[in-house]
Amino acid sequence: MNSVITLTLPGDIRFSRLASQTASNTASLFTDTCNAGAGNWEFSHAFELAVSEAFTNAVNYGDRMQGTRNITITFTIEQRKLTVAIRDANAPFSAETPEPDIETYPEHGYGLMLIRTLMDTVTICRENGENVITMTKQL
Amino acid sequence: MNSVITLTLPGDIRFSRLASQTASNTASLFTDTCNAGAGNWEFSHAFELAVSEAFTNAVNYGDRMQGTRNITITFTIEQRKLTVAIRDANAPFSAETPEPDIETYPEHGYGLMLIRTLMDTVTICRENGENVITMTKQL
Amino acid sequence: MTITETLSSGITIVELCGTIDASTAPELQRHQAISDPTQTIVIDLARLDFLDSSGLGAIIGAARRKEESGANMLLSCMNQKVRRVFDITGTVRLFHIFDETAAAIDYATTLRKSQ
Amino acid sequence: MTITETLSSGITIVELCGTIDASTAPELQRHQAISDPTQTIVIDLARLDFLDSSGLGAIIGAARRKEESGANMLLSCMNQKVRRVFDITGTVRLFHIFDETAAAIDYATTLRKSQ
Ligand SMILES: Nc1ncnc2c1ncn2[C@@H]1O[C@H](COP(=O)(O)OP(=O)(O)O)[C@@H](O)[C@H]1O
Ligand SMILES: Nc1ncnc2c1ncn2[C@@H]1O[C@H](COP(=O)(O)OP(=O)(O)O)[C@@H](O)[C@H]1O
Repeated sequence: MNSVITLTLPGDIRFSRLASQTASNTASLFTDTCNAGAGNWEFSHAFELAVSEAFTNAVNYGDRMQGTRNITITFTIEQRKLTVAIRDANAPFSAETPEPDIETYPEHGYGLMLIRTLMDTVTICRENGENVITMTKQL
Repeated sequence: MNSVITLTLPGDIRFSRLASQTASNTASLFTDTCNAGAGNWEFSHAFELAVSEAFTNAVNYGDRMQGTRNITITFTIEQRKLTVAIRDANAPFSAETPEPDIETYPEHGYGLMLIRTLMDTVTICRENGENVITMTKQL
Repeated sequence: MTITETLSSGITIVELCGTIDASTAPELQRHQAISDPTQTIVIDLARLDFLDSSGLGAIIGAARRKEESGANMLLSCMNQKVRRVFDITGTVRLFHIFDETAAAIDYATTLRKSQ
Repeated sequence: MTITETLSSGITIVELCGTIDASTAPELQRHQAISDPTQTIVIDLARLDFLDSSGLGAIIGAARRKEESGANMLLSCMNQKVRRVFDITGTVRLFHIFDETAAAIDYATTLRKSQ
């Protein structure tokens, strides 16, 4: 049976680390349960980093005029697969962002690039007036 | 303005450490924000331990026949006060439990004793058919 | 939680690492050297990050059964967080607690000789 | 995050400890030795537990401004988690990265002499 864990945080950047720590802890719990030996740090760190990026985007591209809206992070533990979905009430956005040109020392634009590299699947969709970025990784 | 953080976990003892880690991380975030210097480990550890105890009770005294019900942990951050409330769908219980007699090497009965010592206020009440244990601690 | 066993001067040292709470206490209770009531052991807690009352209960139960059969469980190297659980519950007085594992081993050796 | 500054052979070493993400990157950007475009520094990452792209962006921005005014930012002692962020983004090739802080200091001293 799948287990679902939900963390709801204020849309405030102060909570970014709580989001990424919880992602890391959930992933570690998942790999422990699966008895996956060494190399676990890579799996946990993938979730730690991907959730840090997605949460930061959810906060940064939110409409500050609207006050702080909540951001919801949902983890779903299946047999050999961990899924995380991050929901925000921001304006819709396109995932077709160009990769940064490294030679110009760009300071931004690495978030989705990291997420796509770290995760097995990444989907961005619109659900009930919210952006939902769903990421999965198989053990 | 108060910040509210909610963590919903399956009522399964496998998730006890995720509950207590999140409590510890939330308390650390709170003390960092308040710029409280040394001695912070005691504040964070109080929440880590109290939430571990309350979550474990919520799971252990749940009706396993009913399948796994969710346990909800809500943190509320105020100016100088952190509150955590843990909700379960268990049968009502009385908080008037006797303290264990140490000389007999008892293996149980330390949970509420620890919670009461660590926290400033502890209230146990019944709300919408759920047990709610609410604990607060001032910085 | 991980449990590591080593032998020093004929005394078994059980090192507990990580977390002991309700999710891991059963594993502790199943560990041979911990559950054997006749075996005196030193539990090295230096790398134990977190203990709650379920973990404490498991340790106390094993200690009681050892005491009842004339064996001992000695504790060493508690960090502040772990110590606090023993202090608040008053169970600190049920144990011989050592700052250094070496001192606990010495004490265990003396106990064995006097038996 | 905590930032500690030390001086060794006339080179400023900035040690970053903890987490650099969007909640702490602004603090990094405000740090004097990091933001001063004319100062060559070594950043010791041994105790940095976690870096994300907001932290990476802050480091890259400061490095670019140093490069533009002829100064340098050298990086040392990255752990595997931190290194992975530089690797995946390809930004690893924008930096001189050293396994040991001492080697980074030597290199910084050589750079200064050759200027
Ligand atoms: N949750 C979100 N809400 C709105 N826009 C987003 C969101 N996530 C990403 N975006 C858009 O996608 C772009 C690329 O994001 P990212 O790769 O993380 O780089 P960066 O945020 O550094 O620009 C952002 O600049 C933003 O326009
Ligand atoms: N969430 C809960 N749901 C139902 N009963 C509870 C709950 N929390 C505590 N109790 C009751 O209170 C008693 C004392 O709890 P505690 O001090 O934690 O000791 P222990 O759980 O080790 O017996 C428990 O034995 C149980 O009967």
